[in-house]
Amino acid sequence: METAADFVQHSGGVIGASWLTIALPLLGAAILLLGGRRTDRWGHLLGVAMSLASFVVAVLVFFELLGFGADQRRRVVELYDFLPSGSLHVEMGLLLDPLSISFVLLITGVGSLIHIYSIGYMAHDPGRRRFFAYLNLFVAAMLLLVLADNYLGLYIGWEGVGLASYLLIGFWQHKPSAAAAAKKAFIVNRVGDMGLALGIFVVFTTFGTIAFNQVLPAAHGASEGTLTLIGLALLLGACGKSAQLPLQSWLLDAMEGPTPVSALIHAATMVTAGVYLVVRSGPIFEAAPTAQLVVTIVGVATLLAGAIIGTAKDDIKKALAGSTMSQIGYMMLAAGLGPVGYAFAIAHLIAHGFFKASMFLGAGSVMHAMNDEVDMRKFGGLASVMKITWITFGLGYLAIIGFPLLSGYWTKDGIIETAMEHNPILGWLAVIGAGITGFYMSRLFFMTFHGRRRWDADAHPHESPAVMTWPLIILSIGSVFGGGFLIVGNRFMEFLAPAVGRPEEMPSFHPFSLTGLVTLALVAVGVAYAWMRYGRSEVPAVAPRGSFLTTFARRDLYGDALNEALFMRPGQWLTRLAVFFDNRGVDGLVNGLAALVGGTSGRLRRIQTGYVRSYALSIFFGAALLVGAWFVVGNL
Amino acid sequence: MPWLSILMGVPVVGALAVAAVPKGSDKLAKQLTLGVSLVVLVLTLAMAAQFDRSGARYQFSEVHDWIPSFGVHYAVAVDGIALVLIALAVVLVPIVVLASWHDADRPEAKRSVKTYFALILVLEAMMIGVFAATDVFLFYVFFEAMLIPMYFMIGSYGGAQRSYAAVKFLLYSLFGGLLMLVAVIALYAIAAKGTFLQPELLGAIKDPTTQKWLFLGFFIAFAVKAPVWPFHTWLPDAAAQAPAGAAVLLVGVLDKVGTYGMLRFCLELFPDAAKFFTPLILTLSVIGIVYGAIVAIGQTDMKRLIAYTSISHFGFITMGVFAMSADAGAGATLYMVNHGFSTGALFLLAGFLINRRGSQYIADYGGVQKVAPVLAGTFLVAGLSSLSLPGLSTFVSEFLVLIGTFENYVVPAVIALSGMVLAAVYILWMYQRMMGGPVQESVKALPDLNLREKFVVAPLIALLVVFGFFPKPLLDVVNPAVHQTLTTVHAPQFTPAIPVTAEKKGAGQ
Amino acid sequence: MGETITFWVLAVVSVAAAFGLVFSRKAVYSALMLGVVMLSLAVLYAVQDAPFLAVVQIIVYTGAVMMLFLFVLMLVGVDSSDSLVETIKGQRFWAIIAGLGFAVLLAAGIGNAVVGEPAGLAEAVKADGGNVPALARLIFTRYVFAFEVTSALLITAALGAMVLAHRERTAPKPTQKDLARARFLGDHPTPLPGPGTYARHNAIDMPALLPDGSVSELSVNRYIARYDVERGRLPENPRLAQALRNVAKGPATEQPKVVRAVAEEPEARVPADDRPPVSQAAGLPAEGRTEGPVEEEGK
Amino acid sequence: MTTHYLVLSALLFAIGAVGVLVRRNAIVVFMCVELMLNACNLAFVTFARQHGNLQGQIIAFFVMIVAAAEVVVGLAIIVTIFRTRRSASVDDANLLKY
Repeated sequence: METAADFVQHSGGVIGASWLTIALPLLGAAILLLGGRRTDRWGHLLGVAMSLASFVVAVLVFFELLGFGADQRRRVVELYDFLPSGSLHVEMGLLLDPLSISFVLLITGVGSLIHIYSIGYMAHDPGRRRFFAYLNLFVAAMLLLVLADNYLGLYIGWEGVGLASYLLIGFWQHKPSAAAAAKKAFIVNRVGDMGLALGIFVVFTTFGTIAFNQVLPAAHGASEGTLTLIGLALLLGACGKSAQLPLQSWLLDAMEGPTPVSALIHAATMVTAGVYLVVRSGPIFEAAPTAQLVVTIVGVATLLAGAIIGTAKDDIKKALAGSTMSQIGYMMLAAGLGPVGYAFAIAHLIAHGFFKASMFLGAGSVMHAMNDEVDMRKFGGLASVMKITWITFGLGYLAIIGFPLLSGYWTKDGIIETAMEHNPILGWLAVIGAGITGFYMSRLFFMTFHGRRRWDADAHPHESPAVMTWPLIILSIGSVFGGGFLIVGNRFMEFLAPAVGRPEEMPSFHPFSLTGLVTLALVAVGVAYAWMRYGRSEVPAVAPRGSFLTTFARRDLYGDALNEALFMRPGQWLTRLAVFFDNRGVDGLVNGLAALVGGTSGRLRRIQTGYVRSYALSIFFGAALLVGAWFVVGNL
Repeated sequence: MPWLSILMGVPVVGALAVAAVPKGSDKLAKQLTLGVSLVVLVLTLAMAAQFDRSGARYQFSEVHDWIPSFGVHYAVAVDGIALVLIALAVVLVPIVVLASWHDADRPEAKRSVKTYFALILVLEAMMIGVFAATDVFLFYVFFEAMLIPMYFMIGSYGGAQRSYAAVKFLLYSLFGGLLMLVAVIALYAIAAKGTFLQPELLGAIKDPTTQKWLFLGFFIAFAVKAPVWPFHTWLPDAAAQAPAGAAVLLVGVLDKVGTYGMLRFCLELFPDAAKFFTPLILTLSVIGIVYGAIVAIGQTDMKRLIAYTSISHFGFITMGVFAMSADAGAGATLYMVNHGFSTGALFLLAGFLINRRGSQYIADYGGVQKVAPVLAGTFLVAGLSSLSLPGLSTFVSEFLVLIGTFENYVVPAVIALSGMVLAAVYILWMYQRMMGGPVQESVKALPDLNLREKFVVAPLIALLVVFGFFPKPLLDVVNPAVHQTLTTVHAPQFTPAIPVTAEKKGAGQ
Repeated sequence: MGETITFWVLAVVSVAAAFGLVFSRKAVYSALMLGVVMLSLAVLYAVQDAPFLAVVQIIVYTGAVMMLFLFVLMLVGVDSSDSLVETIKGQRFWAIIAGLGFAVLLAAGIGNAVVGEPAGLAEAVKADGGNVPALARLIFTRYVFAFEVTSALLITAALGAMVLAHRERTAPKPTQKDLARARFLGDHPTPLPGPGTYARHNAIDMPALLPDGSVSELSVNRYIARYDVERGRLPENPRLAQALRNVAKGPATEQPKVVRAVAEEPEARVPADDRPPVSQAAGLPAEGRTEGPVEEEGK
Repeated sequence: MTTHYLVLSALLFAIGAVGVLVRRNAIVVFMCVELMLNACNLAFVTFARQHGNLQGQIIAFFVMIVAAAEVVVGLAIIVTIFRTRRSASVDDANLLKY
């Protein structure tokens, strides 16, 4: 078992300067936000430069880390004394280990590509500078999330990315739908954050510290009940950020943001933070099997729910969002399986980062070409006019459905097989999910790029500029080879082991296992069915009403309706009641008291008749009483 | 050097000077006020720089007899808690002065401009005095005297319903103040020490029943001031009717006297009673947190909304004060300061909006972000600080309060956590309605912040951000004082269930 | 013995007079009753070794103060008698109860107190050789400050009385020209007709006959007419008697407008809003009195 | 004997007080007040003799002076009121109410 001694204090070298990865994009964001319109002309370039610089630092750190022996790869960089309070003493520091550096590379790498892509995508938007500022802010917050060496730092990054996500979803504030979606995303995330905060509280009261390198080695010492509580609380946080059931509803609305945002935040990086949290807190979950079980259940439920939603959406971005939910469900499932699944979870996460970013950017490219149209029923036959987009999107598509030897094949099948060994029910559900994935991704692909052209009259699709296509190409290379590179020969597992623990036996990959074959067959069936319905035959321009199931999927499994019925309506009612109670009840009581006093004195003042003789009478009576009293008292 | 007397004297002299400015030269009065308040700020910083964090608890102490026959002293001194609160007050005053530059001189109002600014300075002196007083009687005098300038600031410079609000504010406060006066006198009489000096009265009341009654006398006064649910209904009225600057001082500083008093007097003078009443007060706090937030969601008037958010935040502060743990105590003190900055910024920005548009109703705005991005952006930052976004200083304090409460009282802390979500709802919904969406016709010509207003908001936001990432300077000052307080109360030391070996991080090297 | 007789006589007289003071309908009677009480008390002072006070009582009280009362009574009008009907509910009942209670309590208390024989003032005044010098010594030595203060009080009172009784002139004093103009603008440029010449009883209470043979009601003073009506001393001629009755009944009949315009109270010209609101209601009967005749003229 | 004087004084005082309460004519009310003052003076004089001390007479003397001043001012007020209201009833001067 790991101990605190495994963590190495580090100060010098590139690792010592790893804080630059966070500071540079933060600086960029600050300059762009405070600089105002003066920075409009070169703002986007600064944003890209900061992101790239961060990436360069990350790569250098990565190589320096590789230079150490496997056991020496957990480096803690102390930054400063953050929160010295009575019993809570938080020192802010960065934890660099294989797990965090994987994330850092993904975030800065994919992030930089998306920055570059955005130069083209946002070229004509008056708020481009602001957009890059927010993107830089996001990168900084996300890096803090994965690099922090304690739960509080993680929490700061966690809410920081939430803020960036809020700002970017609502980037086009003038659209009421965007403003509402941004608010919804933030609030739903806050529900999750509440769980995360609660988890941190329990961690602190249990261990007296919230630093990873002190809590995690000691985790096994706590009672299982406490650990389960921590696990479930952290899971609630993870569900919020990663759009897992039951906090999934914000992700689909979040597609109101500009497409690069959907690619970076709502596909490749931020939404995977939940997986990072579960993997990072591995020792806690490993000692709490109940919490682990719940994680896997949530994962499977979400992967199916996301897939089902994906089948019915005509909005290309929402369909992709459904698939994101689903893929993160796979990662959650893997993360809930313990050390044996962690590597697959992270590998799938990285692979997904590539191919989903590639597809989202591809979708953005399509929208760019089609006057920001998102309805796939108005696409079709784009393959011929947008060759690069078609090919890169196609590669991403093949990767996600698990086409043999592409990224998704390695990572997803790894998850399915591990789950199958762990719990056949979960495994088979995951297989079914893979089959549905095959169907809905094919549907999306065929509806967009193949079949008859169903464009609007004024649509003149064209290939996007190079600044947009190059990132697509690079990302698609990643989506083709990334998975294989990581999984073949257990390369990634060995790399991650020092950070997340080594499973008892390294999983060996069987290319032609029964599960794999069944999965492939199911995917093939899904693809074929999609080809029949959407590739070969006519796609109606207006969505048919469809069965109950279709409606069910189209309405996001009634998630919004449920939220509305369970929380929003009663909430509104409660609010009105509380306002009424405050005005009439509490304040009414006070004002009533005042009115009572006022009324009483209003009556009492009638005694003041204005007749001097009445007053004289009362004076005289008083005098007589006094005399009487004097006698009584005097005689006593 | 009698630092504290100088700190109080400068604004008083300044107020007299401002009042003596000839009629018609309002600008001179304003500049003079700003100058005086900046001098006070500089003096305070100079004093704070000499504060010895590891020294005696009370520093810069001055004790003079005032009414010797009753043992009343002019006694002032500061510990860490008082110091940061005085700093809060003197930082806010120049900002408020700058923000209220044109608030008092609307021509139709026909009110004396210089009087308004003189009142601000008088109030500043009293705010310093109330935090610095170590004599219970002197504290009471400042506590009540503070009402007078604020009464006039609301009553003659406020909105349409100003006299209702001012009278309500005054009556509520007087009600609490009188109970406190009774308790102060009873404390003097029962303790029979012949002095009102707070340090000498510590532990003077032994009898538990007496402690409870006296505690209640003090607590209700502070609860009205703070305000704790259900004594809160004066605040929305007062804050909504007061001019924005006065509202900042009212909610930002004056109300802190309530929570400060709980920490300094209720807890230290009556430790046993405080422990006895803790469950009740925590319940009230939690109700305040949730209730204030829910009612805030339902408001249509932004100043009232901000006032209700403050009720929610004060719930956190009282919870922190009575959670009896070092973290929660430090958090509560920090919360008082940060809330001053955060709500101050919100109120001032709301004031700017109201000055521009002439309405405080949320429904009268829409799409402001498009026409006045800087205004909207700063409003968002202030709002985010109100919902305790990490990276802004309010988060640090809220986190400390919650985690500190969680150490001793799990259930209240968990319920209070829901305040986080509700805070997001009320702030972001307000932001969405006012700043998002299509631009409303009436705000199309809304000007963005001018230079003066940027100077008003910038320091507040800078403070929020700096202390959000680097709260250590404040915490270092506050921690010893909180520790002392808890020692007086005999609060138990927190011990984790499974203490991790106290090795430093990375001990393996 | 002599003192006892004096006391009992004067006690009965003064209590009876006091009751008379309270219960007589006419204020003048009350004033006279008060004079009786004061005189009795003056005698009682004298009996009790206070000759100086007795004299002061007679000179200051009975002489000056009582005269002042009577003077004011004359000013206000002696001819009306007060109604003794109580208007405030329960006032009289409770007043009597309280008075009785007070008297009984006080008397009982004093009656129960054990008092020895009076010490007498002979000792006290012996050194100065008499009551007056002894009082003088005290007043001008020990109580000189109080005495001086009373002088200030008296001056203030005198000033106050003057200020209060002073009538502010709100309009410029009418000049000869104004008077003449007012007179010739009015109904009666000429002097009012004198009383009748065929006097049998009293010349000034006989209405005059105008050259056309009609009776002039303007020729008789109202107070005199009323006096005649009340005493039944009306002339036998029914026309003249009717005229006198009219004069007595109608207030200030036919005072020519010219004359009234000059002689009318200045407050009649005070703008209405300067007066307290309710005084308008209180002033209503007075206005009715002055306006009445104008209406009659119209008829 | 002293007791008799005091009882007489008390009686006169009570009668005066009742008069103040039941009469409406301001001048009569004033007279009743004077009666009460005189009753007090009688008591002072009686006590002066009882104790053999001139100070009782002194105060009675001052009471007379003050009473004279009071009458002067009071009557002036009555005259003023009468002039504007044509009434000397204390009940008519009842504006200062509620």
